[in-house]
Order: sequence, then C-alpha cells, then structure tokens
Amino acid sequence: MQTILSIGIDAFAYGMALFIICIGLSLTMGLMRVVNLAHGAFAMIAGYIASYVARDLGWGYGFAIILAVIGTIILSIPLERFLFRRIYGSSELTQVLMTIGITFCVIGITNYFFGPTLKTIPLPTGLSQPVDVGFRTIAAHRLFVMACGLVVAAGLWYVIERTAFGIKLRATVDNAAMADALGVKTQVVYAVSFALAIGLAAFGGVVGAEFLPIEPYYALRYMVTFLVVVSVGGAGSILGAVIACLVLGAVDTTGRYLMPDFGNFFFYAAVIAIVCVFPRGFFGKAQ
Amino acid sequence: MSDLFRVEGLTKSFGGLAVSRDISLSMPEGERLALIGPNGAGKTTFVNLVTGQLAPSAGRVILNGEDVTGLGAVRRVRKGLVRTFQVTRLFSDMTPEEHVTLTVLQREGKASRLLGRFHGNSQVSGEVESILATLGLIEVARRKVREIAYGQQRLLEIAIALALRPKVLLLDEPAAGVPSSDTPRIEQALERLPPSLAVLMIEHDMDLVFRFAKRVVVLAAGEIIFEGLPSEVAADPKVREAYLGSYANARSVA
Amino acid sequence: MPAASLDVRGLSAGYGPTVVLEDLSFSVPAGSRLSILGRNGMGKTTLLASLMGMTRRYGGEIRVDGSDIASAKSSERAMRGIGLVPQTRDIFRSLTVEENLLVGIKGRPRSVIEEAYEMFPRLKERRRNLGWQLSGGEQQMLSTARTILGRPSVLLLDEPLEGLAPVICDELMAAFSRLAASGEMTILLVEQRLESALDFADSVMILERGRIVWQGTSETLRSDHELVERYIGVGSLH
Amino acid sequence: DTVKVGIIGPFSGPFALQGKNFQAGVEAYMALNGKSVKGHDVEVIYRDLPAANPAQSRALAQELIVKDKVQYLGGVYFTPDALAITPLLKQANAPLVIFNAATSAIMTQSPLVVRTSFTTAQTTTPLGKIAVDRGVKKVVTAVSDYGPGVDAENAFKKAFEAAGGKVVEAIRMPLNTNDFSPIMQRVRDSGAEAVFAFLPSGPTTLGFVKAYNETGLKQAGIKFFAPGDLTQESDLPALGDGALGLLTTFHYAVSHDSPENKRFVEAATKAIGGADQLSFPAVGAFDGMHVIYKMIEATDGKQDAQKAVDAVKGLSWTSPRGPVSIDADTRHITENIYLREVVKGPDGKLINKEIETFANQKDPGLASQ
Amino acid sequence: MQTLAQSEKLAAAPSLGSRFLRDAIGIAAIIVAGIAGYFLFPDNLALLTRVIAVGLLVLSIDLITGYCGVATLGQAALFGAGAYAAGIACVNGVTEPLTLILIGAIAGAAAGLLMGTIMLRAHGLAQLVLSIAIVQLFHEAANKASAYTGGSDGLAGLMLSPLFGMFEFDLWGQTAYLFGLALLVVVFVVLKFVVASPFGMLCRGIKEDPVRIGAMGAFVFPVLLKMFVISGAVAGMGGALAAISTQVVGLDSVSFELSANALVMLVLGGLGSLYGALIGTVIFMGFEHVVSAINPFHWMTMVGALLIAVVLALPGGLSSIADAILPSRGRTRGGKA
Ligand SMILES: Nc1ncnc2c1ncn2[C@@H]1O[C@H](COP(=O)(O)OP(=O)(O)OP(=O)(O)O)[C@@H](O)[C@H]1O
Ligand SMILES: Nc1ncnc2c1ncn2[C@@H]1O[C@H](COP(=O)(O)OP(=O)(O)OP(=O)(O)O)[C@@H](O)[C@H]1O
Ligand SMILES: [Mg+2]
Ligand SMILES: [Mg+2]
Repeated sequence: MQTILSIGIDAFAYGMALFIICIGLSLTMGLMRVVNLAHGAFAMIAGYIASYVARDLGWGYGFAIILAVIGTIILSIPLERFLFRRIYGSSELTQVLMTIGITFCVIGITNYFFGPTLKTIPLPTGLSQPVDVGFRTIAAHRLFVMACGLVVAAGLWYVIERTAFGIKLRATVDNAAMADALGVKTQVVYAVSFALAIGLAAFGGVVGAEFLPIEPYYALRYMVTFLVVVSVGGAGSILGAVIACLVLGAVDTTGRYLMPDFGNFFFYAAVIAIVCVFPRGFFGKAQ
Repeated sequence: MSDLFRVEGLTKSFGGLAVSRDISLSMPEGERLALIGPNGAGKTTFVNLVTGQLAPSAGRVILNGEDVTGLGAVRRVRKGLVRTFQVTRLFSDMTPEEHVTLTVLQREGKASRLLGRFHGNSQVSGEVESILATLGLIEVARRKVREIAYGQQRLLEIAIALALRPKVLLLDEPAAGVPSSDTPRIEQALERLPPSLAVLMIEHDMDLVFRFAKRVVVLAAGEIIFEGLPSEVAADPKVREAYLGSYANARSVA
Repeated sequence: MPAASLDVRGLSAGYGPTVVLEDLSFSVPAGSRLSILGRNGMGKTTLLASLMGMTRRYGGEIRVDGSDIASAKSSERAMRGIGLVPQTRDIFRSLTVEENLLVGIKGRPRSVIEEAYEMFPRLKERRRNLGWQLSGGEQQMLSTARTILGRPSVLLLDEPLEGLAPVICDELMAAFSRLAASGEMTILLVEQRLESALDFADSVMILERGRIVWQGTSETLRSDHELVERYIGVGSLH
Repeated sequence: DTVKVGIIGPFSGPFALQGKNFQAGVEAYMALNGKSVKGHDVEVIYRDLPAANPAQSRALAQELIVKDKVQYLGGVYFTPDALAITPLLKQANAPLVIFNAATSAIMTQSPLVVRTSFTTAQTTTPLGKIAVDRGVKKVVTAVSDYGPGVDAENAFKKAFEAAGGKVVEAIRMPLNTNDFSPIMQRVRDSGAEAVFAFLPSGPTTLGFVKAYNETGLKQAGIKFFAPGDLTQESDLPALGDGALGLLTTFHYAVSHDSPENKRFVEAATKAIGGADQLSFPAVGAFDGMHVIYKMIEATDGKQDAQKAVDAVKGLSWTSPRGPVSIDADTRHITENIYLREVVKGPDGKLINKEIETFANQKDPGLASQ
Repeated sequence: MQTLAQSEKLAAAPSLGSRFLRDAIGIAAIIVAGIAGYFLFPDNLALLTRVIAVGLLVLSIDLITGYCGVATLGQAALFGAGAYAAGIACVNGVTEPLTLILIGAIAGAAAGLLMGTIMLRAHGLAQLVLSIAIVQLFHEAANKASAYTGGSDGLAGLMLSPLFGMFEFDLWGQTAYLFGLALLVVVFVVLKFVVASPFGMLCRGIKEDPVRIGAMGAFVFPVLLKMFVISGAVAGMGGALAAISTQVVGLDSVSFELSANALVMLVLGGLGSLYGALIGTVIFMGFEHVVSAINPFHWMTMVGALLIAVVLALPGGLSSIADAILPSRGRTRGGKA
C-alpha cells in the first residue's frame, strides 16, 4: 500500500512536471497549428537565464523564474516576427523543417557561447529540503511542481475557453482569412498566443529543470517525449494534456519500479495502446 | 419485393436531439423522389444513415432485398448506393479529369493496379470525356479543382457520382451554388441516367424539385410529415407553414 | 454606423498569378442595393472577396465614404464597416454557434447576440453545438448572422440564400430589405435566382469573365429578355 | 614531410564535452612535446561523430584513410564505433589508438588496436572489495541498459561476490530515464545496504544523484558506489553539494597530485578554455598521443602499422594519472585505479579526492571473455 | 488559361512518348550524376554509398508521406529491419550481396506490414506518435536481443563474398558504391511506374480526402497498407545496402534520430516528388559532411541555418526550383515526379 502511494506521488509529480513543460507546445500545435519542435529550445534558453540569475547573480529562485520567462519571451519576439510568422498556415512538414532548423541553431549557439556543460538552477532552501508526507519523504520542490501544474492548467483553461481572447484565438486558427474579415486582428492574436506559449515553455523549463536538466541538447533530447505527450493528450486540449501527462507519467514510473529493464517498453506500448483506443488522442478534435 | 431500395424505421439522435425518428421509405426502380424540408430537419443525416457514414440507433436499410445495414460505407457504394456531398469534398490539387478517371478505374476494379499508367489510359478516356461533357466540365477538365469556380465543383460532384454507375443515387442539394443558367445541365444529366436507376434528391430549389420529382417526401424535425405527388405538396398546410412559405403562394397563383 | 457609399475605380484583382477581375469601376450610393449577376465562374465571388481584401490586388481604388481602403488589411476593412457573408460560409468549425457569433460582434456587448437569435431562432436551439455539426442551412444562417452582428455599413452577400428553405429565404430577403431601407447598410448581393435578385435591388451589374458587361436598373433588366438571355441564360425568368 | 593523424570523436551533439576533452588532450600533448617527431611534422585531422553510429564511424575512418591519407587513427568515444573501424585496419595498414571506448572485447578484434583509456571492468573491479571492506554485504546494482552498463554490472557482481558480498537485485535502467525516484524506491524496498550505479557521464547522472539524495536514501545510510564516470569533474559543478561523499573508483582524477599532472592540467585547461570542463577523456587522448608519437618515432614516419604497434607493446611511462604501461599481450593500458571521494577542494570547488590506490591494474574483463 | 478550347471534347492528352522521354531524361540524369560522383570524389565513396542507402530510406518515406499523406517519424524501423535481417543473415553464412538485399527487402516489407497495420488505426498527430512509438520499440527490441543483434555494441563482423564472385567489397568502396548506384536506379525506375500507375493516383486521392475515396467505393486501408509494404521493401533495401557497405549494423539504424533526419531531408527536397527525395538527401548529407569537416565543433548552426533558409526561400522544397525552371513538368499532370 505504502509502495503504491509512493509510486503514485512520484508519478503525479513527474506527470505535472511534464505537463508544465508540454502544455505550451500543446497550445502551439493544437491552437496555432504550428508544430514547434523548437519548443524545448525555448525552455532551455529560459533555463540558462534562470541559472545565470539564480546561480551566477545569486538573486534567488523567484526572480530567476520571472526573469527567465520575460527574457525568453523578449528573445522570442524577433524570432516570431521574422521566422515563425512565415510558417503560420504552412504545411506541418514545412514547419517541422523550419523549427528543427531553429533548434539546431539554438543548440549550436548555446554550445558555442556557454559550452556543453549542465546548468543548474539552485533551489531556495525551502524547496530543496525533503518533506515528510507521512508515508515517505519527498522533495519539497516536487510538491511545488504539482501545485504549479494545477494552477497553470486551471488558468489556461479559463483563458482559452472563457475569455474573448480565447474565442478569437480559436477562430483565427480555424479559419484565419474569415476571422480577419470579421475584424479580428489575426497577427496580433498569433503574436500574443505565441508569446503565451513561449512563456509557458520558459516557465516549464525552469520549474521542470529538476526532472529534465538544462543543457544545450535539451531540445533534441526530450523532443520525442514532448511530442508523444502532446499527441496522446490531443493537441490543444488542456484536459487532454493533463490526463496524458498523468497516465504516461504513471505508466513510466510504475514500469520503472516494477520492471526497470523494460521501462521504455511499457511507456511506448502504452502509447500504442492508448492511440489505438483513442485514434486522435484523449481529447483530439474530431473533424 | 419489387422495391429496389427500402429503409425501415430509421432512427438516430445526437445527444438529446432526435434528428431521425422512425423513418420508413421505399423506392422502386426508376423512382425520382425529392426529399425536402426545413433546414436542420435531418435530410443530410438521413443520407448519412443510408450510405453508412453514420450508424442508426435503430432501423434497417435494404437494397435489392438485401439488408445492408451492417455494411460499411464503402461496401454500400460498391453495391450501388452512391451519394454526393452537400459541402463539396474534392481533391483540390487534382483536375476534374483525374477525378472522373480515378472513379471509373475504381468502378472497374482497376484503381489499385500497380501496372499500367494512369494518364492517357485509352480504355477509360472515352467514358471520362462523355461524363465531363454531360456536365459541361470539358473547359476546366485539366485545371486544378481549387482553381475552378464553386458551381463547377458542384457539377463535378455529380460527375463523380455518375461515373460510379449507381443503382440508387442520393443527391444532397446538387444545385445549390449552381446558377439557374446551369441547372439545366444537371437536369439533362439526370434525364440521361438509365431509367432503372432510383434517384433521391434533396433540394431547396423548388422549381428544380417540381420539374424533377415524381414523388415528394417532406421531412420536418426528423419525421416524415408529408408524402405524395408534387402537385399535392403546395396544397398541404403543414408543409406550407413549415417549409414553403411564399413559394406556395407563388405556385398556386402560377 | 450608418450606411456608407462605395466607389470602385479600376479594380484589378485575382489569385496568385491569375488575374480574374480586370479594371472594374462602379459606385454604389449609401443605403442603396446592388445585385451582381453573372454565370458560373465569372468572378462574382472574386469581386466581393476583393472588396473585403481577401484576394491579391493588382491595382485600383476602393473608396468607402470617400476614403480609400484598397491597401488596408481585411481586419481593418472590417473595422471600417465592410462585412462579408462568403459563399462558402466559412463558419468556424471547431467553435460553438455562440462563439461563432461572438467573433463577429466587433466590440459590441455580448448581449447583442440575442439579435441573431431573434433573426434565426433555429440558431438559438443549437447554440451549444459545434460549427461542423450544423446542417448546411444552419451554417448559412450562422454565417449571415455573424456578419450582420458586426453592423457593417457596407454588407457584401455572396449567395446568402443557398441551401435555405424557401420560407427562410423570404424572411431573410425581407430582413435584408429592412436593413437597407433603414439606412443602416449599403448592400451588395450576389444571387443566382434572378427573380430574388431583381426584386431586392435598385440596380444591377452583370459580370462576364471578370469585366462589367452591363449596368443598369432592375426594371430595365426585367423588361429586357434578350439581355437576360445573353448574359445570364435562358429560362431564368418565369 | 607530414604524418597525418585522424581523430574521430563526438565534437558536437550531446557528448560534445567529451569530444572537446579529446581535443584538449591532443593539443596539450602537442603543446608540451612539440608538433613534430624526429623531423616529421604531425598533423591532426578531427572528424565529428556525434553519437554512436557504427556505419558513419566506418565511413569517416574510410575517408580519413583513403582521402586524407592518415597513417594513424585515434579517438573513438563509443564501443560500437570502434568495432566498426577495426576490420579496416589491416587493409589500411594503420593502427587505431583508442582514447576512450571502454569495452574489453575491442582489443580482440584486430591486432592493430592499442588503448590508452580504461575498461569499465578495470575501473569497477576494485569496488567489490572496497564495498565489503566497508561492511556492505547486500547491494543493488543499477546500471544503464547498454553495453558498458552491463559490463559494469558483471564486473562488480563478480568482484563483490568473490569478496563475500551478495547482489540482491540487478536493475537495468533504460538510457533515457528522466525520473529516478522509482528506482530509488526499489533500492530502498530491497533492503540493500548500498547501491552500485553505472550511468554514462552527462545529464542523467545529475538526476540519479539528486534522486538518491531526495528520496532519503542517503539519510537512511544506504551507501553509494560507482565507477568514476558518474562523478566526472565536468559534471561536478552541476551535481553540487549533493555529490559530497560519493565514493567512486577510476583511473584518473583531475586533482591527482603529481608534477606530470600539474603540467598536463595547465596545458589542457588552456586548450579547452575552462578549468571546469576538463575530465577523463582528455588524459586518454593525452596518453594516446604519446603512444602515437612513439609509433611515429619507431617507424620513422613510414606507414607500417604492425611495426608501429609492436614498438609500443610493453611501453611504460608516467602519465598524468600515474605510472602506466601498455600490456604486450592485450595492447591495453595497465594503470592504477584510485578510490576517490567527492569533497570540497581548497578553493571550495568539488573535486574527486584520491584516498586509496590499487596499483597496476590490468583489464580483468578480457579474462572473463 | 482563359483561352481553353470551348469545345465539348478534351484536347488530346500529352502523348505517352513525351512522358516517357521526360522520365528517361530524369533517370539518365541520376545515372550521370552517380557516375560523376564516382569520378569526382573517388575518395569519398564510403560517404556516397551511405548517401545512397539513406536516399532509399528517404524515397521510402516519400512514398507514404509524400504520396499518401501519412507522416512518419519511425521509418528507420523499416530501414533497421532490413539492415539487421541482412546483417544477421550475413553473420550466419549468407554472404551473397544480392541475396542479402533481397532478404533486406523482405524484412523491410514485413516490418512495413506490421507498422502499417498499427499506424493506420490512428489519424494525424496521433499517427505520427504511433510511428515514433514503433521505432522506439524496435530500438528497444534490437537492444535487448543482443544475442542476435550485438545490442548496443552493434552487429559487427559481416563478411561478404565478392559481388558476382568477382568484385570485392573493400576499403576503397568502389564495388559498394556502384552496386548501390545500380540498386538505386532500379528501385527508382520501379517507383516511377508505381507512382504513375492508377494505384499511385489512388494514393494521392487518399492523401487529399480519404472520405471522398471511400465514397468512390475504394477501401482506404488496404491501399495504404500496400504502400507501406512497398515502402518497407524500399527502406529495407536501403538498410541492407548500408549493412553490406559498412559491414556493421548499429542501433542507430533503428533510431528516431535517423527517422527524423530522413524526414527532414525529404521535406528539404520537396514532398511528393521522387526527385525531391534524392535531391534532399544529397544536399543535406553533403552539406552536413562539408560543414562538419570544416568545423567539427559548431557545424550544427550552419545546418540549422540551411534549413531555415530553405523554408524562407523555397517553401516547396529544393525540388521546386526545378519546377520553376522546367514549366513543362506541368501543372496539369499527376504527380510532380
Ligand atoms: N454530429 C452532430 N452532432 C450534433 N448535432 C448534429 C450533428 N450532425 C447534425 N446535427 C444536427 O442535426 C440536425 C439535422 O441535420 P441535417 O444536416 O440532417 O439537416 P438537413 O435537413 O440536411 O438541413 P439543411 O437543409 O440545412 O442541410 C441539425 O440540427 C444539426 O445541427
Ligand atoms: N483560388 C483561386 N485560384 C485561381 N483561380 C481562381 C480561384 N478561385 C477562383 N478562381 C477563378 O476565378 C474565376 C472566377 O471565380 P469566382 O469564384 O469569382 O466566380 P463566381 O462568379 O463567384 O462563380 P459561382 O457562381 O460559381 O460562384 C473562375 O474562373 C475561377 O476558376
Ligand atoms: Mg443538409
Ligand atoms: Mg461565387
């Protein structure tokens, strides 16, 4: 029983970390219809900024998060303006080409300037201590990650489903020419949503760094994981992403506990099984 | 069992909305039936149920005495149950000629052959040409569908259906978007169909309906509210109120 | 916004490298009604789309109440009072009916969507349904309602009656006429049914292969059977 | 005249740091010992092989030989890449000096291979005795599920059980594991007194060590043993204080106290650009260049692979890591293995402090083949 | 365009002869380029052979992605199946190169059948993810079955008998290269016929709208599955060629990375055109080789910049240059290839 609880809490924490990192990608792919393989690259950039702020400047974790999010968004503006804007509405594979290109460049440049070593983001003492949750101890930052995940999920759901901006965004994605003809400034809508997605990537990169450590290869190393999670959930669906992250996190964690030798087998077998039952992902849009 | 085609007690609802309530209908060979009714009455849904795009919650579809309810959409097409789409579904990067050629090849069971060339296939080109000519599409036969006007796309929809040599043809608003000057083309094409074919047409263009149909069925809120001769329709008060409006008056004056 | 006048001078437009419209000039006084006729593929849709800014423009001016909007983006044109009901309906398939309407309100309060429901009670019943689930006619109603909610001063209607039951057509044409008569909108209508088109409009324009081949009043056209036969086809008038 | 040496290594990609260390080692050697041997200029050509990819490795080697006309091949980080090159050597008449690839079996594939790094079995074996000496009787092994991981598991198990311990559970973890908490939970559930770990150097070690600390294994007194790949110096800053006290065995520590090492570290640091990027592949490359220089000397710049290899059999010298020699039978390096503990150095930076020496270790892996 | 004949007859279709001529020129161009490569880069034959092997993989992706619209990031599973099958057969005594290619093709086709059966259950993104999952499982399996595959150390020690008993597969790689080139040309010609056949057209239709194809009375699944099998055979031959020419098979040949790279090459060259697949492969691998030789440490940035530049300048892929220059490869024809 204790073991089950213990695996459960690990699975939940891991799932939530995945969620925070992936939800931005889910939005870009599902709502903006941009397969942004450079998503991880933005998360990594944020990680570098946070590492610099928190470790080299010693300004503290909270500052690191805020500055990383803002900094990454600022860095992404010229990219959006000159590169991404050209591929909105292009075929997915063209987008793949462009965003892989961007990823390669970001990796190459990071490597050049910052070297290939790992970057860490020191946690405040409050978060780095193990906390006793009754049946076992768990790192406090894991609890923090869980809380962040829940807050992000609720906030996003509200913005997208309930606000006027959310409606405009979804309309633009559905049929940009028509949305434009109805007076929606589609370019602005795209730019804002892009910034939102990048901000989420940045936040996820920093908060999730304890699970997925920051290094130049981050974007490529976890690309498959991100893609799998987003698609299993159904791109663009927040609830779908939450469920996918929790289910896959649980499968992964349990698999690694029960039969570590076959950990990946379980993960990918589960992916295949889920997709065969839900051919468009958990909450994919049927059209 | 002289009926070529019959449905019995077809029922379907989406969530709480019953869009097809216990519809029964039969069509003998050579039937020319018009299915009319207000928007959202369930006409397209009826076609979807018949052709197998949707599964009914109850009821049967019988073609040539054979129950096809359990068959998938593709098998029904192969058995001769063919439809057109209300919103065109065409291959935007292909030309009308390619559409029809592909359809003819498919009907002949040659479409998945690895041997032989698709273009310049002399065995089918004659038939393709005559089908395109019937619908006046020769002029645009070699242009990509995305570049031809919507009305012409509607005609191509019909061309494809004809190329399948159906036994029962279900036309979902074939004339919508086709200008009145071109509706005669559709009518001509329909007239040239083999007489044994049964045709069901959904249409809001009443002039076309009255010229075409030998029998009219009116659907409202998923139920058949009227079934009879075209001449009787306009006189039915329920139909006038639910559907025809001023058209009925114009008609009775004329 | 009250109705605005529309002046088009030397407009040429098309898609990519293909020029469809060549050197069109016409003007529509504020509050009047113009029907655009022409056979299949003659460029009627292209004309309306060009006024909305959705095609490629090769030259010419488009003046709304005197100011040129020819180089504005469609969203700006929408804000300047142009509204289009496209032939292909273009409803947002993944949005609910209500959300579709909300996209069209252009900053007016949310409550105005009741106006749309009044016009089409059918939409109210289906307000929570997604766009792709609607029947053809319901989509047409939604498309029309969505544009009208934005209170355009120049309304462009591309075959708005397609797929609608006759009884709804009547109501809708009456509504359009009311909107024009109230001085709120200038209306350009593309309609295949000659009768409806003539009944509705003050003046008529006939397009052939991307050019204006005839312009005049409805009355003239109604009485000139030869003209009708030449440009529009036989058997169109009863 | 010029003698060309082709170096294949991961100069970009996730393992770029290791490749950079190759380069640093080579450059350091050439800076300290000159760029020519007996009047023959030595030219080094680098070729990038970002990840294990035998086909590409072979293509690169082939090109170096055929097109660039190199006389010596060197480098090679991953075992499969080395295995792909060995069949070419005879025809190419070129020796291969391996700077890293650490599987025992490579040496048996061709008589023209010499290795100046280590094998996983070699660095791991002393740990068996060390663990028992520290009163550990029950151990869980947790290794990455690939060749070297399996080697490490076998070597440890053999040495540990020979010394009287018992491996209660052998866990193999997929290479791309991100979250190690479940593994730690398993270790804890097994009731073992220590965990033996092998992971390839790089990001995953960070997660592993973190999980070890955070799941309370450390507090619970469960000991941690690993070969030194896990605490390579370039990863230590990232591992942070969590790494303090970890015990590892390895052939080289950057902090090794000897004049040879001081010279080496100084030169290599200059070459790599930052002190905290330096780690073990550099010393493998440094000594590899030493062997190649000796070969050039012996053949007087002529291409004669067999003669070159014969010339270094039995060669011994003092490397930055300590005294070493090339075993005449296996052509693999014989070296000291050190037990090290992660501690804070004099300047506050984490270092691997050598606390015990196992002198002149040969590769025990081959014997078991 | 506006002046199309008003008549009710179709203008005669472009004659069979002219189509045939165009294809013949295209294939001749490939042969000439291949032979030129042989003489211009006699020292790079190993690389060029690898380009051919990967080229076959990219062609195989084009078949299902470019022609059927099923995107895949797992095609290396089929490539690897061919490579391992040939490799294992070779280690166990089947050393005749042509037989090995055949074995590779069969293994690839079988893997294609399996992959298609699974992948075709899903749509869109989920389908893409299935392909990733499948290649990862293949990878895992190859790693675990180390007794047969050599696991992460790779399968080494392939000893081939000389081609036709005469030509050795040696260090200089001439035999391997010419053998590969011949194989590529044969495969290419066959694929030309496949994509120009009614079957090829049916696939294009499915790519655009499977529902429409269903309403035309054609089953979608068997058609796509057939293409998967063909594609698998092509990829398998590529894998077998790689195994033969390098005489080792590594886990990288069943990796996601290889799949993704190959897809990038395809998109770079231009989808839905067999020439595009080859152009993309040659340009990508050639560029990568050159820049990584110039600067082994920071070439990735350059490759990234190339990809971005291509998207900005030529959204249709590199082969769209050819379309622009040669308008005769006309709009109205079926495939671009
Ligand atoms: N998938 C669905 N989910 C929910 N409701 C649906 C779905 N499909 C159709 N409906 C609803 O069912 C009703 C009937 O639709 P149908 O398309 O059959 O109407 P129709 O008679 O063809 O109308 P029209 O003449 O306007 O084309 C409509 O109100 C529509 O909104
Ligand atoms: N996207 C496009 N690209 C290229 N040409 C196009 C495109 N859309 C339409 N055309 C061409 O422009 C011409 C005019 O088309 P348009 O749709 O404006 O005609 P229309 O008068 O509205 O016809 P309909 O009555 O059928 O709706 C046609 O010849 C058509 O082939
Ligand atoms: Mg309908
Ligand atoms: Mg039109």
